[in-house]
Amino acid sequence: MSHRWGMAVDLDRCTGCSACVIACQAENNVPTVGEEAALKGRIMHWIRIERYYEGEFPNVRLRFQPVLCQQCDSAPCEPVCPTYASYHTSEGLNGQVYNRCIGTRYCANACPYTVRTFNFFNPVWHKPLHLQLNPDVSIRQVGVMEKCTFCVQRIKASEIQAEAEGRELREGEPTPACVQTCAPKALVFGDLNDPESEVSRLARSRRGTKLLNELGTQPKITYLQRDSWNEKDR
Amino acid sequence: MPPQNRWGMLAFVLASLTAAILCSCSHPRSTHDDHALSESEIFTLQHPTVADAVKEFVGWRATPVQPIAFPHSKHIANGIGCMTCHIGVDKGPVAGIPSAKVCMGCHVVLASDRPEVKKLTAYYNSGLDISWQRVYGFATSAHVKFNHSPHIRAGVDCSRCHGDVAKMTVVVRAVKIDMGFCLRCHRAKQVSTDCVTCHY
Amino acid sequence: MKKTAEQVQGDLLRSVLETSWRFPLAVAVLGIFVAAGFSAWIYQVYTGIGVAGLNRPVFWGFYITNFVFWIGISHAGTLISAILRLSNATWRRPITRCAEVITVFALMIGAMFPIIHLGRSWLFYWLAPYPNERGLWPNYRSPLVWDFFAINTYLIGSITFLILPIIPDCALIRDKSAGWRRKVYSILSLGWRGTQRQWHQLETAMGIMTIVIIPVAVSVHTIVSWDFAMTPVPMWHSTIFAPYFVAGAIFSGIAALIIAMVFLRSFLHLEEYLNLQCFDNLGKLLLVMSLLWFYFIFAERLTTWYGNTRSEMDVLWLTQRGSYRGLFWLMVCCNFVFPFPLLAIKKLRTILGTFLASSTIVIGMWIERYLIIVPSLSHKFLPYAWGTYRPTWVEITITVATFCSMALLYILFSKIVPVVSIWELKAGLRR
Amino acid sequence: MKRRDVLKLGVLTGATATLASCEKPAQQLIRFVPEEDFLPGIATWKPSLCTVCPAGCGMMVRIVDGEAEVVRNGQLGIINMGLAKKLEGNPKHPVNRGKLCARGQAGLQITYHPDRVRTPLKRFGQRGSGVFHTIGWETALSEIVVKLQEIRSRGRANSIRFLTDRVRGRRRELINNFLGSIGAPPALEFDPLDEPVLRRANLLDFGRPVMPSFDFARSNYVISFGADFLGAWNSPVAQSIGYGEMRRGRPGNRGKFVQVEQRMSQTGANADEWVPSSPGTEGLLALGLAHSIVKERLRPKPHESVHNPDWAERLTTEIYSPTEVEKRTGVAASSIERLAREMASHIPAVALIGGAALAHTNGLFSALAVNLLNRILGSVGAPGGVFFAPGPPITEPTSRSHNSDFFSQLLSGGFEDTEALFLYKANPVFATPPGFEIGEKLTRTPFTVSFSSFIDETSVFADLILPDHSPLESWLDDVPESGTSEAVLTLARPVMHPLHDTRAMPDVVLEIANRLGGEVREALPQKTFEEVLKASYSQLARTQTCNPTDNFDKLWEQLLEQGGWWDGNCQLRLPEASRSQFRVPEFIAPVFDGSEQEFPFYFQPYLSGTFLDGSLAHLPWMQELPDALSTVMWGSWLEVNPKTAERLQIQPGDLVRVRSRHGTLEAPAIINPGIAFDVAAMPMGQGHENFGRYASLRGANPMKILAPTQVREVDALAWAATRVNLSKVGQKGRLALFSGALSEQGRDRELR
Repeated sequence: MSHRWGMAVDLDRCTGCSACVIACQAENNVPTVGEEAALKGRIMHWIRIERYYEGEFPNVRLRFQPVLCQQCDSAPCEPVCPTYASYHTSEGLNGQVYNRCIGTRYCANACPYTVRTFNFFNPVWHKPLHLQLNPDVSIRQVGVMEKCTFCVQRIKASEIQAEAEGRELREGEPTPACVQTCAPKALVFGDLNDPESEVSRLARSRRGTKLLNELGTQPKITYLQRDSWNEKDR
Repeated sequence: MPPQNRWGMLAFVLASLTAAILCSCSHPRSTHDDHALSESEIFTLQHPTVADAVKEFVGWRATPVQPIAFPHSKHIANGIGCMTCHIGVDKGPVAGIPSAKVCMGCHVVLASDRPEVKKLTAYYNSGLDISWQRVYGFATSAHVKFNHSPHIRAGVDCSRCHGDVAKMTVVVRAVKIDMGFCLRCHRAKQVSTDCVTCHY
Repeated sequence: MKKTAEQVQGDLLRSVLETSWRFPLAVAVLGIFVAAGFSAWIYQVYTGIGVAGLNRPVFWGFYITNFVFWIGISHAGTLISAILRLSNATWRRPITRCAEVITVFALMIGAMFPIIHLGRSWLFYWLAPYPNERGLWPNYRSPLVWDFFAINTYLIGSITFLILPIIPDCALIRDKSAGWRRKVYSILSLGWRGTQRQWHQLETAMGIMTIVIIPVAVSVHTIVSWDFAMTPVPMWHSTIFAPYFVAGAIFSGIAALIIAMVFLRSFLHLEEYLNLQCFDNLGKLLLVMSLLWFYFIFAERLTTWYGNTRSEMDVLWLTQRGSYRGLFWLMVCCNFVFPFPLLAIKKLRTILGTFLASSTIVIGMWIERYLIIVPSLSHKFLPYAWGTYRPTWVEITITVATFCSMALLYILFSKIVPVVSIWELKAGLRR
Repeated sequence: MKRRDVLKLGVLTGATATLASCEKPAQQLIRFVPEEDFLPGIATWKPSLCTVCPAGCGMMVRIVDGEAEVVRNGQLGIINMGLAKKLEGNPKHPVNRGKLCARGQAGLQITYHPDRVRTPLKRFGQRGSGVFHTIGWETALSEIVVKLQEIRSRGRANSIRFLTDRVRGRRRELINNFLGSIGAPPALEFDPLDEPVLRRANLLDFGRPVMPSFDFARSNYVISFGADFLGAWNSPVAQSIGYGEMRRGRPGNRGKFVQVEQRMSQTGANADEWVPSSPGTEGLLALGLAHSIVKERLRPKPHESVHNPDWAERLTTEIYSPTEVEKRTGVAASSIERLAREMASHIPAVALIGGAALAHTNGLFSALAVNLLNRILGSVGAPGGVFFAPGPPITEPTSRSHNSDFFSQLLSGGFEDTEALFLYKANPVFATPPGFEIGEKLTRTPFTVSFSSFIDETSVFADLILPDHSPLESWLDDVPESGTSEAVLTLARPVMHPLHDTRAMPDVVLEIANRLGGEVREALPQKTFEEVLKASYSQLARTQTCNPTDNFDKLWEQLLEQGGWWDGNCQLRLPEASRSQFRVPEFIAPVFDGSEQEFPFYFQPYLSGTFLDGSLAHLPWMQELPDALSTVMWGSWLEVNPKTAERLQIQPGDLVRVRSRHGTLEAPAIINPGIAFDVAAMPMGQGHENFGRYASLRGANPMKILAPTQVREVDALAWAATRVNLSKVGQKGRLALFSGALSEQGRDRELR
């Protein structure tokens, strides 16, 4: 049966620890750009933890909100690409084909979540830092757009594994790097086509919302809103 | 210094300036705060020279010259299968290139008097490995991930992509492997031609 | 007193047949600027698009601004001259050609910018459909691909539109000159003999082109506007954009034409031909467009403000009273407040008056394009990801260079072909 | 000009490896025969353990073969070797159960850091000038041996000192055995991440100088006094796992979490209720809560649980009544009573304290007060409460000495007579106030040997640097102190071959012992650390408590396979909380350095979530990771309340001069709505003088303006007890912000 990969982000569990950011950076060969580029706003992280303050001292509240590619079903980034570099894969992901990308950056404009990052220069690693690069993920060149892929290399790897063992994929495989490392289990990944999977269950939660739902992009990521504590909870 | 301070620059000053930079741009630009780093100290995908960039653009690749004239034909004729030396090819993405250790497994006794084998022994005794040159493989700009094992499980014969190695002494690039080549087969066998199958 | 056909001929051919010291000087100076821009671009290709000020979230900046601006300018000629031809306005005769020239060159320059702006410029040809065994084609759903076709059609169209009426004049020069020049122009004149049949063919051809070119011209800037309107970006995603852009294009086009005419008449001594009447009429046209432009921006802003969607209001206020307010109000002054009296009051609608008005309008329209692109991108939906944009010397150099290249091309053209259509003027005299 | 020095230094350290490679591009380099067998391109996962913080998490390391430029017997060449590609948590490990924090994962870059010391170095020129030249291991070792023999011959062996950061398990045992055998005092420990005050309190209260563990997963109510337990405090991964369960693990039962602090930490940001109390009054607030619980009889027989008569009679006195407490803490009496009622009615409820709350002069009182609150809530050793991780069933490594000893030495001037000093990882020059003058002490030390892998502020003073293997290249073992209810021994073999010409510290110590001969060699007969580990782990097989086995080699392989030893059934019960009698200190208002008039702001440095105490500032991943709250990258900053900023006319990004009685520093300002009006906060970890290319001369170091104040009755630095004043410098600072807006309405525009 075909898969439809999705994710659930439980904002009540997320502590803003940023472990997912580094996990992603390590897994996907996301380069560090240095202070100069950081000042220009050119850092490359595929997932970011948005933080919003609410209220004034002493009644301050703060919200963390991990934002990564929402893998929309009706993605604004896809139709605008003149070369099909960003396109809809057979498993419903928003694919990004680096070698087909000519760098119009149109997709990044169209993306309302601003989750696409662009290689303004060729990435650089001071040797021997390059030895940490993951051989399963290509290193992107200058002028190429990139973004979260739901760790498609892991998806492919486990599909090949399953094919070799002549079986279907099990629940819990594959797991993107960010989900794998999330200590409070704020991130949950799985197959939305399987109604029994945990992610499908969470996607049906009463706390479930979509980011910028009003735009009708139909994201495959569900955000479970934070609850407030009340006496009754026992 | 913030860019707007440069706004005043007259265009022809810039012309000479840019020209100067062009000439001096011999090593890739570091996106990190600038340390004087020589090429050997940083890893980047930028082509060392413009010429290299052009070569890759038009898809021209030099024919490799091997340190030892390894005769595939002879070994295959002696009934040694590909996977004896190229281990891992049926289990993982890459076909291993055997180290001198593996070669010496046989050649410590076999044909140890042949000149090429003498070379091999010399390497091994000095604790060195043979730096074989790549014959196949993709340009980095192809951003493609090829995995051997599913193809072998699908019963694709090695020669389909690597030519009839049994007839080659020193292996040459017999098949031009480009995306068209891959797709013809994928279409014929009706397997996935989704971009993300290979490009990620 | 009215000039004879011979005198007219002499005046208009002078620029082609005689060369003053001003010509090489101008070419040299402009050439240097263009060279600077070109080397800046080479530097960008070599080092990476990062040498521009672009960043996340502002992925489009000066380059696309220039693209829209120049495509806009290109509406000066073809459209205007086509409309005037259709309406058989006699005063159009001296100005049609210099207008059409602007179109062709502005288009060429404008079409360069999407390529300059690419992260990997060397792969621009992937926009074009060509058969390949990978079975890959451009994505026809992408407005950028529509652009590719629209602009090319328009370019071919306007070149034909420009060339056709040039043929008789080339023939004329051929007959008037000797030596190498005669050879060259006998080729350029495509064997024009001035037979009745040829004149008839020319007239019909022009007739057809005049009609064909108008919808093409309109479509081009409509599609350019769709580059923005098709994406869900605050203040971009609006149905008003297509007519708004077309109007703006004609607006800036006429302004550019007036500026060009002023220079021509002074440098090439065409005072009698590009006379006050032309400027006065164009001035009236410009006035209409200025009012139209103001109407559009008012409509756009009012609708947004009334609709009061958060994301759009962020951008609205950012431009009107936020960090872009300076530019915004300058634009309003340049496009409306300042030119309006100059063009509305008969006394002020002199050559100088229209010239001043046009200059501010050209500046104002450039700013308008900048303000359409940058603020919206810097303030998209998620405030956490907001950013700013500041151009670098590379972008600025290239921008300056394109203005110079426009002038350069124009000068060179006026050296090869009389910028005022001689035979059409003669035809006018004959009446 | 300073930066140039650093560069020079960088070049020198990298000398052997890079200089050779400068001439010839990679493909022309010679190739070495691989040292290991592997299936090419196929990833394997090997267990290891994380050493970047005291939590002691277990890791799985992803190994894939690759081509590395390495130095083998003096030659530079290429070798095909297994390379660590990614660090993840060890799913079986009881502490972190497959999870790993950002810092732990970034630890990968320590191994591959371009500025790692790649070969032994000898000081060259001025001490502390940071100029070294490379020498061979042989010369280095013999030099040390000669020096040690000379010192011992003069009978001054007791003046040999060994300074480490937190090092546990067999490595500490080995070091101390070595020191013992040569007649030197046991190793001193300096670890800025440690909480000596809390240890002292737990020693008094429970008879164990140990960091506590928490069973959040089953608590209904958590109140934390300044402890950043979801960020960088104690065992963050274990605590985060528990927190997630506390929130959403039990359908229909969402626990409440209250945070008490003056500056909203990453942990505080997640609180349901955020209570700012005035600095140094956390203990008072805890007692206020205890008082109401006892007074209003909210818990059955609360007096039973109060073991200490001092407490018993004092609790009921009026000075701890909510109204009184309100006066000092600034927390409304009504909300104190409400909180007391809530937590008493939502048992299991647990209280914890850490961070700045303990770093005031009255820190010990606060710690004891929170312990008392826990007793009254009945959460000591109970499900959903606080408990102590059981020790492993093999001989505890010789009892740890903690920061305290180091500080007492510093304070008593005992450090002066040092003849030879060994440094392992500890970086006190960076992480202590200038008042301690450690730099000067090091310059005066006749002979200093450092095992550091990087040239940092402390090892720059060394005469010899003998670079240690990176953790991934070494044999390691560790005894997690908290975060687990099981007895745990983490054990790891090297997951990859060394890249550079380095040697593992324990092996070097053994080598030295061997060369010293005599009783030293007898004390440490083993040749390698692996043998040492095997020897002491052999006890496991014999331990009676948990399934003993006669086949140790089999067990050993299992341990290495699994990444250590732990056993759920083999829980060592927590000894019944000892009713130790000690004089409970009265509440005394915290003392701050500097007058309120001249220095109107409380200065609160805090452990950075990315750099910790600064020991991770050299990792590019960490430098570029936006701080969770300020979202700053590649720099440091000062946090002030919007109102305060308005009053001082400070715009975001303005450079601000921070002056205390002990120094000044400059940092760009960040507007933080979650900070008290009279508090100025700053992250630790930046402002390194020497720490590789990414960290050096970047940002400012708050420790450098702190007063060398001591916590009462504990030998520990009260690092939150300094007052400062703020003034505008009149220019913008460099501030790479990631966030574009403070609030979701986006009204407060930020710098970007």
